Amino acid sequence: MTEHLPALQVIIPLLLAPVVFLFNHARLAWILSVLVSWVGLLISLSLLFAVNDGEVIRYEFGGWEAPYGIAYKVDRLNALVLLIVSAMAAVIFPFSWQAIQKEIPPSLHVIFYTALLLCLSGLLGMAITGDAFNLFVFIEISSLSTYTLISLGKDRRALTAAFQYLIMGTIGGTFILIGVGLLYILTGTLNMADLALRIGEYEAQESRTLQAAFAFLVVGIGLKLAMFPLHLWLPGAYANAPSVVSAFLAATATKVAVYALLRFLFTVFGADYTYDGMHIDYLFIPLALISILFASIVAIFQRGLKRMLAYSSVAQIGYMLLGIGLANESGLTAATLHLFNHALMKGALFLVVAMIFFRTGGTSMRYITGLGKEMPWTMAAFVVAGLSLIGVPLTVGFISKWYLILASIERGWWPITIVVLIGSLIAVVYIWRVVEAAYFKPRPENMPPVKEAPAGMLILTWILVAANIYFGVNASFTAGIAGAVAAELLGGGV
Amino acid sequence: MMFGFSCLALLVVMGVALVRAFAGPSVYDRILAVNMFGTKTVLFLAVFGFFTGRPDFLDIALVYALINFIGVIAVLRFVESVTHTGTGAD
Amino acid sequence: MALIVDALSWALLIAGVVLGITGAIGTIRFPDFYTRVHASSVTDTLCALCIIAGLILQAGFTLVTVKLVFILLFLWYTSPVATHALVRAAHHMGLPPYLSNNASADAQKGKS
Amino acid sequence: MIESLINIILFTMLAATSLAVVRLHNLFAITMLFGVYSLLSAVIFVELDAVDVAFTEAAVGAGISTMLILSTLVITGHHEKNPKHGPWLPLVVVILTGAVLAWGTLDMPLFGSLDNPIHQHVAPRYIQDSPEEIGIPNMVTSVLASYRGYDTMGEVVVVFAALIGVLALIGINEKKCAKRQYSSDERPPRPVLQVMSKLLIPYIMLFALYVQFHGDFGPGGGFQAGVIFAAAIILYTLTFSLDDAFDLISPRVLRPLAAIGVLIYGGTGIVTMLLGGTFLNYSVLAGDPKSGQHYGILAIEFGVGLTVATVMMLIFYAFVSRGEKGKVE
Amino acid sequence: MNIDFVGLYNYWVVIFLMMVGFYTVIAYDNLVKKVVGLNIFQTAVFMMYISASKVDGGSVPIYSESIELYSNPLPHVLILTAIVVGVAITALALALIIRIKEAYGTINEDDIIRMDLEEDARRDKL
Repeated sequence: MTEHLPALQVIIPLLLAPVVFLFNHARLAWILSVLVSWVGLLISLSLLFAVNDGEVIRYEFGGWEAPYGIAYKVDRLNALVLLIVSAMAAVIFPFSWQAIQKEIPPSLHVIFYTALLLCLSGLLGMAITGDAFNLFVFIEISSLSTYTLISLGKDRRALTAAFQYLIMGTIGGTFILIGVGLLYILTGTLNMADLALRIGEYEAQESRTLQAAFAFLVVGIGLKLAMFPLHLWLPGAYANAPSVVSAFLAATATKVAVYALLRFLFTVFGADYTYDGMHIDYLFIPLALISILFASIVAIFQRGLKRMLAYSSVAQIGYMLLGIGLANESGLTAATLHLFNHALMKGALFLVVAMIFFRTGGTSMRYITGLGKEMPWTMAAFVVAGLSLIGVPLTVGFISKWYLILASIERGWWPITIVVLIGSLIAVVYIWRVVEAAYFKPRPENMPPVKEAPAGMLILTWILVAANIYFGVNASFTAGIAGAVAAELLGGGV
Repeated sequence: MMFGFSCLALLVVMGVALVRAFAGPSVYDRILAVNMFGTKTVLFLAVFGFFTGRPDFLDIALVYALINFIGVIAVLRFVESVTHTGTGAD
Repeated sequence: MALIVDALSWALLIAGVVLGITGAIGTIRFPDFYTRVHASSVTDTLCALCIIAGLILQAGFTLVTVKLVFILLFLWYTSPVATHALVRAAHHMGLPPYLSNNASADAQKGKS
Repeated sequence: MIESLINIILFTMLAATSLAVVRLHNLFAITMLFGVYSLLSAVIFVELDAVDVAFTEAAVGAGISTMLILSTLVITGHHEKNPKHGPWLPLVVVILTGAVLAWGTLDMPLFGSLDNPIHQHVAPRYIQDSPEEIGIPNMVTSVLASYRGYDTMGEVVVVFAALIGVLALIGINEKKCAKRQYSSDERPPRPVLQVMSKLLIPYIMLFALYVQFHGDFGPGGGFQAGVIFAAAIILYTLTFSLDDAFDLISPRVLRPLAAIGVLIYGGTGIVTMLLGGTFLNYSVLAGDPKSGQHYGILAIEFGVGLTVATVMMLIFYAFVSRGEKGKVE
Repeated sequence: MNIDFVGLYNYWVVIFLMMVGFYTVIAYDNLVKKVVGLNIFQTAVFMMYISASKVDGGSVPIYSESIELYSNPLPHVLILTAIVVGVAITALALALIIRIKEAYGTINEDDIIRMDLEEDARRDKL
């Protein structure tokens, strides 16, 4: 059965979704989802260990060899992203049961889990596939279920946020379709490895069609990953979705989109064309710097905790783009590493938000005031994860920023270092606002008393918080993989 | 050759129907034009199959006829129900 | 023989197309909805008959002929019903017919 | 020559229709013209040899999408306000996008030439070998169901995901009306329509079955058959009433069937896995790979047809019941 | 008239349709009209794929003994999938619009944004 692992990784959640829908029993749906997420984690771990020495696992669907059929190809980058998604699912799915009790009407619980499983399989499918059109199909599976999940939010704004995301996401998806179509028209193939081989000739003659394809793919994926001027859907979507959904999406969805970008830029087009032919660095670095500064400043002025974290996500995506834009091995290492690290910290922070919502019924500053005494463990988790977001040493946030600073010095553009530091300082400001409210202000009198969050939820959140520290202290495993991935991407290895 | 010219002539009819559909003025005029457009499309497809020399795909023309019919009925039903609820047509 | 069949089917096709164009001109030129219905629907049936008969002559006795007959039957079955439902709805909703020059002016004012 | 002329006329009509859609303000008229737009693009697909695509576009774009937009308009009203803000920013964005595309087409391989890479790589294998390897004449079905069967499974899951979304958002109100609508006073009965649709519907269903099983030899297949089958029920709902349709096929029956369709598709893949092939490798289903392919395609097409038919019906039910009966309680 | 002109004409109309659809999506406030625009946009992309699949003198890719040259079947398969994705998105978008209408009483984007801002202002006063 081991040779089927790549297929099973996606197919198990994909087929469990209709099963859950068929049984139509909420508790059972939750139990099955949790089991599937743990099985998924095991599969992705074994895949990662199998490819860690640079080997590549292939899987051909329908038994048709690669350019004729659809093939999966797992290398280190795939395996890392698969691990991020399935690890987050393995933590958030168990967490979800209690969290949705207060946010989603009971009649929709089964549908919630069906959509969640579809979303998970869509993201996994995006992360593993080696076929450009198959990527589009899985983007749409994950997007459709994401729109559904966001619209389940309590406030009516969840509906408009979902609609806005639907429009922008569909435009993004269609742009990707145009890009893939142009590539296909040029080369006659859809398999990414085959594309990479056959594209070289057009790169040499500076084909304008290829340039257009490149532009459409970058903008299309940029919409999906909330690249700075295209990020407008993200704050509304994250702020109004049910808390668990925000946590899951913030930790996984944009990461997978960044992965898709890396895959197209480096595997399909190749590092030489991306940097020397299309000068993507001159686009990404300014955008990244603006988004780091702008989104961080906007985050300070947000009333709600979720909205603040959403804007911080836009800024964090800026760090990843900056890593890609710096065009050297340390930069790409930083970007890849930050995929993993950002998932850890944002996952933890949004889970804390979910617990606050579970106990207090709101997440704006009013509800947080004075919570430090009432929910000590919850707020402690927030502080630690917040420190990681800022980039304090001994947390994962520090590791990614360290590589980013190394990269900008290597490139010789040291002023970028200052922007990164300023970004961290602004992060201190918005995290401090929450800490100040929670610890240094008394609980308002008109607020009902609250209890500490349930132990189960706390334990799961603290697993993520602990991971923030563990991988911050002992970064050799993650940095090792990220470094190898970066070398592979720059080397043009397929 | 004669199939080609029949195709072109039917295209002209379709175009004229399209003009009526753009112009209106009442919603019923549009429905009429759309219906006419649909039936002429069915005929066009039938002739076009012979024009290209592969007339075995007339199933498509049948589907068009079906969809066109259901479409007209649906539009009428919904015009009716909207007018009944007092929002008023066109 | 083949020549006669060809000529006949050509004649039928031309007749069908001419009827179609007549109907099209009617839908453009006629003054109000009910007269336009007349123009488009009356020619519809015969136009379809001529064209499909012309095609059947070309196809001979094959599966294609069966399908063509089905298409014709379907069109004949649905087209009048659709027209009927359309006119009925229009009449029911109070779309005024074109009566005389003065009345039509009023009717046009009332609608559009 | 005539072919080029037909091509140009059709494309021009399409462009004109799209402009009319944008410029009109009555949403009913827009929806009807959108139906025309879909029908026209389907004609263009036929003209460009894509009969399967034309089949689908006609059934889905002109049929289902238009129907859904109409039933939305019943709830939301159909007059559009004039936009207040200036059109300049959107115009700039759009022109920029168009310019990039136009730039891209300048180096595009020319239309229709057999020397294009698109016709030289990968596709020749499908054209030359698929009648041998899969054993069915319709190459589109071969590629759809076997070579790229995994994509098609994704497509079925997308349909299923849409159902999940619609059920989560608006649900299906199964409450019966006290009085059947067509018998009430202010809504006159529709005798002509009802009699003719009663006669017609069995034949439409028969046609759906034909499309389902003839998909190996001609245009068609599970997806198109599913939509046509759903169209029969939609016709019934339109000429009779929603309650009658619920009596005919209840949403309670349809809901599990939608999931079962997906599972049939996935289950076929699992079976091939257990028999020692990779996922969806139908060749292992029988001793002879060719008949194995045949069984596999039959099974998955059935799954596709089942899911699509039930999902389309359920989505239609959801929209119409929301309009006629209000919120789910 | 040569075939090159026809080929470019196809692509130009496709680009035009894309621009029309895209413009409708981003410039109009009515949500239903946005969805219609989205469909126009997507259909234009389908047209691009199918135009590319056509071979001059080729025929429908259904095997027949008398025919040598076929058009490319692969884009047809891709677009079948894309059409299905399109209708799925349309259905979901329309369901969202119905809910928005029920929650806000309007489907005009401007009005919705205004109502949200007013609500924010009210909450600030609290």
